[in-house]
Amino acid sequence: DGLMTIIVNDPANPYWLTEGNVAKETAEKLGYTASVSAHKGDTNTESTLIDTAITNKSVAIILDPANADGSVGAVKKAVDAGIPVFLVNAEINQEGLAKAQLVSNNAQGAALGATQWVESVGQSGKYAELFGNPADNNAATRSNGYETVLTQYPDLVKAAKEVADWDRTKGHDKMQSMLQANPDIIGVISGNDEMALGAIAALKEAGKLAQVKVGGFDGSPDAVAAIKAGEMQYTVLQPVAVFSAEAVKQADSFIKTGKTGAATEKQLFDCLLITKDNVDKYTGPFTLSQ
Amino acid sequence: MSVTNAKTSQAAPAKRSFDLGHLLLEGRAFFALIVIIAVFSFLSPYYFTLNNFLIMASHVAIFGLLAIGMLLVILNGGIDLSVGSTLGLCGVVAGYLMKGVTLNYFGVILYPPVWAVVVLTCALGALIGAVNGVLIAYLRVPAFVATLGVLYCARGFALLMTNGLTFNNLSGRPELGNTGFDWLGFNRLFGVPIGVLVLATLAILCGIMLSKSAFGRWLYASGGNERAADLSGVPVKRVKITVYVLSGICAAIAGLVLSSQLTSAGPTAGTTYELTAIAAVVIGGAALTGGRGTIRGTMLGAFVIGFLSDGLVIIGVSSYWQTVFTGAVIVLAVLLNSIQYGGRRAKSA
Amino acid sequence: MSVTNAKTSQAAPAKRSFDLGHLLLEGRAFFALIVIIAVFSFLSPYYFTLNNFLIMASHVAIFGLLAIGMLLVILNGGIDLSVGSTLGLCGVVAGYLMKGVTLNYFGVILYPPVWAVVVLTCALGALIGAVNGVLIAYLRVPAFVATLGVLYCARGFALLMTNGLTFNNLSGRPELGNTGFDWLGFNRLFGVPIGVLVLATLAILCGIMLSKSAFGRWLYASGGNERAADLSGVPVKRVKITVYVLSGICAAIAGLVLSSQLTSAGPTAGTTYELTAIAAVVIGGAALTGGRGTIRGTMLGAFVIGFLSDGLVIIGVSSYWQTVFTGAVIVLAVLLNSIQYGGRRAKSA
Amino acid sequence: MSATDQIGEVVLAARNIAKSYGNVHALKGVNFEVHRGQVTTLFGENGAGKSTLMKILSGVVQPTSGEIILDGKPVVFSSSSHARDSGISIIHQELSLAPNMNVRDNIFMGREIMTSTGVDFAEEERQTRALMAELEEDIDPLTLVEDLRLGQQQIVEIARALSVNSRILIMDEPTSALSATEVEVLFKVIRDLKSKGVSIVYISHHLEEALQITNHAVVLRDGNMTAYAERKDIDLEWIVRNMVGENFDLGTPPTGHAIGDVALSVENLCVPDAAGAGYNVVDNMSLSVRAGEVVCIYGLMGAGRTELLECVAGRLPASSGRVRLKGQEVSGLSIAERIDRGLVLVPEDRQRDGLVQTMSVGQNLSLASIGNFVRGLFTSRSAEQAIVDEAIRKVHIKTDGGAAAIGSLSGGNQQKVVIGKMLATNPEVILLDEPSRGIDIGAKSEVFKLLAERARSGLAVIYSTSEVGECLSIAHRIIVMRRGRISAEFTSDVTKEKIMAASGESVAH
Ligand SMILES: Nc1ncnc2c1ncn2[C@@H]1O[C@H](COP(=O)(O)OP(=O)(O)OP(=O)(O)O)[C@@H](O)[C@H]1O
Ligand SMILES: Nc1ncnc2c1ncn2[C@@H]1O[C@H](COP(=O)(O)OP(=O)(O)OP(=O)(O)O)[C@@H](O)[C@H]1O
Ligand SMILES: [Mg+2]
Ligand SMILES: [Mg+2]
Repeated sequence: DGLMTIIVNDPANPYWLTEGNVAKETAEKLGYTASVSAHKGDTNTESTLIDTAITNKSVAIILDPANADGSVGAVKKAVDAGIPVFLVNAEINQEGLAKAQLVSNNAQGAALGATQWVESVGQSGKYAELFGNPADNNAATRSNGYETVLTQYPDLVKAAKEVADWDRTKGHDKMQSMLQANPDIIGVISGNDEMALGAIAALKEAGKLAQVKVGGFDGSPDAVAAIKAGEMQYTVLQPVAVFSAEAVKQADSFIKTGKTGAATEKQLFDCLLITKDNVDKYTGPFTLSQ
Repeated sequence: MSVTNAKTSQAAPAKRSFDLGHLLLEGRAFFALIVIIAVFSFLSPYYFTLNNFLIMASHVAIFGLLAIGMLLVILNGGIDLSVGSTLGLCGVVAGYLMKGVTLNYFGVILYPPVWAVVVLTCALGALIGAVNGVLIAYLRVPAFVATLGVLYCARGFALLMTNGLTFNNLSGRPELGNTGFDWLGFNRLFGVPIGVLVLATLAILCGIMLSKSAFGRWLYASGGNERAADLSGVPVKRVKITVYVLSGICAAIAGLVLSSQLTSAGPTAGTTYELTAIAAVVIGGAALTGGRGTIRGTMLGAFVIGFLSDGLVIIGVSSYWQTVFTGAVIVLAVLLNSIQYGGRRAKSA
Repeated sequence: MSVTNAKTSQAAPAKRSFDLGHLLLEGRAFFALIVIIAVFSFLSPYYFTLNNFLIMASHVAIFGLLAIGMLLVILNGGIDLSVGSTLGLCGVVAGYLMKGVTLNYFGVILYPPVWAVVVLTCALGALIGAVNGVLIAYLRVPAFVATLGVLYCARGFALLMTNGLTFNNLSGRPELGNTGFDWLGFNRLFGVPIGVLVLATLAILCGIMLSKSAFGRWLYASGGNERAADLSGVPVKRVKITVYVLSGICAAIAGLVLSSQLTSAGPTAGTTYELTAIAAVVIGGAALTGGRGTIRGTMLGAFVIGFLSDGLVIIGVSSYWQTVFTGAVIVLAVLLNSIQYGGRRAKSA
Repeated sequence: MSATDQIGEVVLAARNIAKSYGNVHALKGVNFEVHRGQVTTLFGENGAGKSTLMKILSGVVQPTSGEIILDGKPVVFSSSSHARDSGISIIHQELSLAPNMNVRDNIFMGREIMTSTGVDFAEEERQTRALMAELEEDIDPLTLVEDLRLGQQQIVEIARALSVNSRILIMDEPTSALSATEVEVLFKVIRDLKSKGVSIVYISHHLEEALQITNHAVVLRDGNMTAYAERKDIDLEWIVRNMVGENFDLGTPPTGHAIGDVALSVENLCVPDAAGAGYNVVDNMSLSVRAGEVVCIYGLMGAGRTELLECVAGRLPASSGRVRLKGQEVSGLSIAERIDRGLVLVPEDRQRDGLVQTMSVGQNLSLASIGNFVRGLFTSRSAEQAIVDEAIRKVHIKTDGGAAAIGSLSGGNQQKVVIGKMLATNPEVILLDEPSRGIDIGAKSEVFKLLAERARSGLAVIYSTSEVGECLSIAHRIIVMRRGRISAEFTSDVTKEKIMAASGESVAH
């Protein structure tokens, strides 16, 4: 009964693909029709999609906002049209608009990852960081999280930091260039799995994968395969499958009862660590069975 | 290579082909639009509603504004790849101005009123256009390359200005006297979104300019045969620069409308919009070789693209298929177009 | 409009301008490259090392391969915006094939050996190129629009095929007899990455084709004056289609090299690479109007872009400034270029 | 010339050839024969269908109906290379060369000499040199075609056709850009070919020149063959009568009006070579024209007439000297400003410099005088219409009206549009660069009549020409240019021989 519009970032990335798919399945299970569309990071497209959702008389919108600042207007528009909006995966910089903001705890995840990274790599040496798209708040959040942990080890020196826009090819090319200036690094810490996988390909090619350890973030199937193969040390699983299902459930509850059932608007979902040890519990894309 | 020369001596007799061509041309884009509206109205109960048309029109406004500028450039035989970046940069600058300009030296923060922001932003768009124009008209850099370079530079500056971040909450504050920015994007006059009205006004102004003013005549003439226009006393370089300046201004206005619609301005706004604008112009029957094309056609082209993509979203087609359909529609529409001009330019292409 | 004809009556006496032009042309891109290498070697101790040059060359390989195909198309007076998408689609198809083709009807999974994957992928590239070619040569769609449409369609199909996912781990398995895919991207022959060798081989082959073969003459002729070439019995349509097919194959090879470098194939690979390829060709001295340009120049252009952007990374310039510099270099290089041809085509542009 | 040749056997014949483009019937059932070892000349006004017929004979276009008979057997040529392989080659009316390639590559375009390792450039170059020697031209095979003068390009075009060694050679206006000396060489080559049994079809608007070489004359009119005769039976008058139905002459200098003050004066004008080769194409020229006076500038190819006129009109920059219009200095003004002050140029190449193909006849006619019908911010439709109608009437343009597409007009009428466009600005001085190039004798005489008429009402006219005959028509004064300088100045009672001698041309007959 009713259409639930799900707007994700870019289904050309398995992370957002899972986000959309899980939300859609959950919505259909609950008896809604669901349509998934993608704004690909463009706030204008996002705004267009929100308009369409309004036109389509959606009962709720599940939105992965394109931009913490830039998406506020679009959300406001939906809210003004009387459609409850549930944000997943990323926040907007204004509270009280969306009914709920369900995001993974990036800071916690980053700390988790960095701690594991130190364990895998060691406490001294030079390392490099791959930074996500600066327009995305998560890039900074994760980087700061890494920073907080890693600066506790004075012998770890950040030799280079490059923006690779969450992209695998860019991760690969920038890694190769960084290796030129810093051939003696011992580890790479990456803002997401795609960039990490690019770095791994570059290191493999340079024959340096044995001495340079790489850690990722997201928990994508590719990264999990790389962990299985021993190429990546760990990845931080964002519980995207969990919170996107949860967002739909809260939307359902809100439609039926007027309450989301959650205590606060902002809800943080803790990230989980995937390493060699627990990689077998990874049962589906972005799901780790406990 | 060349379009003109002796081929013409073999062209078909006047009147007939002229009128028929026009009919086909207008008919074609119009026909496509009707088909699109009919199909989607059939597929979704929400498509064929006044409100949806207004919403869709306000989406079209952004591309439509870019397409108007692009049409002028294409009529002149050029191309402007920088419009998307200009849109982004102008949006960001507008955002920056709305947020207040800190003059360190004087220790004050200036909050320019909205009209000043609009004027300054348009001036910036004009400046970027002038850079394009000078590169192309005086330094003889091919339009494709000059505007490609400016595309990168403008985008880079937008990113540098904001450090990749987005300016938010541009509605201004009453106590600073700079409210009203979101009026452009949010309000409606007589029930029509302001963005759509801006588009309509600009389209009508440009239409009149093209068909009535001396400048319009110069534009068509120098697009059709620059050398002949030059020898007939048309100031071809001035026309060329003006055209890029106007395109820059259109992009700036599009940037203003977009950022006021979103009440935020991001540095990556407008990426690849140039391609959509070009597609709209070409679907609308303009020839990339210059000298042929109308505002009416371009507007139809923009509406075809906009109504198609919104329709696909409304009926819930996957975004992958949307990409495929967009490509197919561009090729199909232009296929018809080249059948139209085909006879005339059989061998030249 | 036209390039040819009576302008010539004012051109300089033969020999002199020919040699001077060539010198300037080659000198220019070469000069830019030397400056880039010198500046970055000065700024970073790691830049001027053999290994770094090899790594940078392997980055250049991807763009360079696209640029070779693009050069052929541009020599013919066309443009191919679809190369980036073709690269993406071909990479994905290669990945799909490496992962094994399930034939449901027979209930078997086929694991084609690497050579078969390479051949099939190139065939796909050729097919996409042929679609472009037929649209342009026979259906007379302007090259810009036809390849723009194909750009969208190819990208859409790549996304549909993979459902947005990336094919990973393409190294194959010994027991299936399909190992060796990563050889292309990972191994080195005589210390040189295979990708670079592939680029060098293709560049040399194309260079010979352009300068020695009848096809090369036909290409220059039909790019310089299509009607004249047609009247002289040059099969212009066949040349045109072949050129797009070759461009498609180059893109497919680039897709293979890229996905073997990454040992994975994603559907969005290659987005906007077409612009870089065009920039390389133009910096290398080719004219977008067709008929002028060399492989040597194009390779220099590709190296200028590649060495510049890698250098900026190595000395740690922010990615925003990288964008600005890229734009500036494109415009500057082509400014020199248009000064070169300027005298000849002053008024025509 | 030798009118005594026997009628050779027919090697190629067109039977009942018709060709229509849409509802334009370019050819309406033409019979045409080519005789072995002889020259057949095709006469006809613009648009009579000459080129179309030749294109059909050489396989470039296919006839709508009718057949081609080669050596007594019907053939169908599917393409120009097919016809070439059957021994028929053609020099096209419009240059068809690739400007970006060198002379050698242009000559062998589409039929490269191959060895196992690729194109045999050495052999091609050798043959090219041989051809150039035969044509007595000093053109290096490795020169880019765009660096050649128009006439040299035409030589390359001719060389290409000769290089095929075909049995039948079609020449569609091969001499339109050649000087008399070069024409002489070409005629020598043609006689040579004839003696080798090559059959030649020749088309030219230079009637006297063509009469020198031809054995047979065929006249086309409106897509029909209207006359055929052998050389011994024809003269100039016969051709003109059959071509246009009456005898045309180019008129006489207008008299009976007062010649006014000096309208334009050029003083010590120098125009440097565009490519910076160091010499002046126009070298210290001075001349003046009075209101109501008609001045003709005669010269050979490369004499610098085009540069002189383009410089006076503001198209080319001068390195020194002045141009005064009614005593007022105009150097430094833009083209537009000069037009405003009454100084206009009708360019040499109407397709490239004169017409905007994408615009209608009316829009082309009014292009240079937009200022005259702008009312306030906008153009006035009725004012424009008035200007257009007047121009069409005064210049006698044959058209359906201002809205017709420019491409629908015949060459002569297109030329009149360019002239009409400039006259519509009400100029004081009009410069015309070869106003008669490529138009038929009927159109030519109309153009000259028009100019004479305008001169009578006070317009100062300067026109350039490459045909001596045209100097002796309406000009009060004839200025001969040679290498950028004035080599002689005559009044209208001079003889052709004197003019040609002053231009540096060898007087051949
Ligand atoms: N491709 C074409 N399409 C339409 N009409 C054509 C075409 N080619 C020729 N014509 C028409 O056919 C007629 C004959 O043209 P053609 O070129 O044969 O004349 P011509 O006798 O060679 O004239 P000129 O002396 O100017 O060269 C003209 O009316 C021309 O407009
Ligand atoms: N003194 C000279 N020495 C060598 N070349 C010359 C000289 N004077 C002129 N030229 C060449 O002649 C060319 C001028 O030819 P152009 O065709 O413009 O002259 P023109 O008199 O207008 O002839 P036409 O109108 O018959 O073509 C220039 O390109 C120049 O290279
Ligand atoms: Mg002809
Ligand atoms: Mg001349």
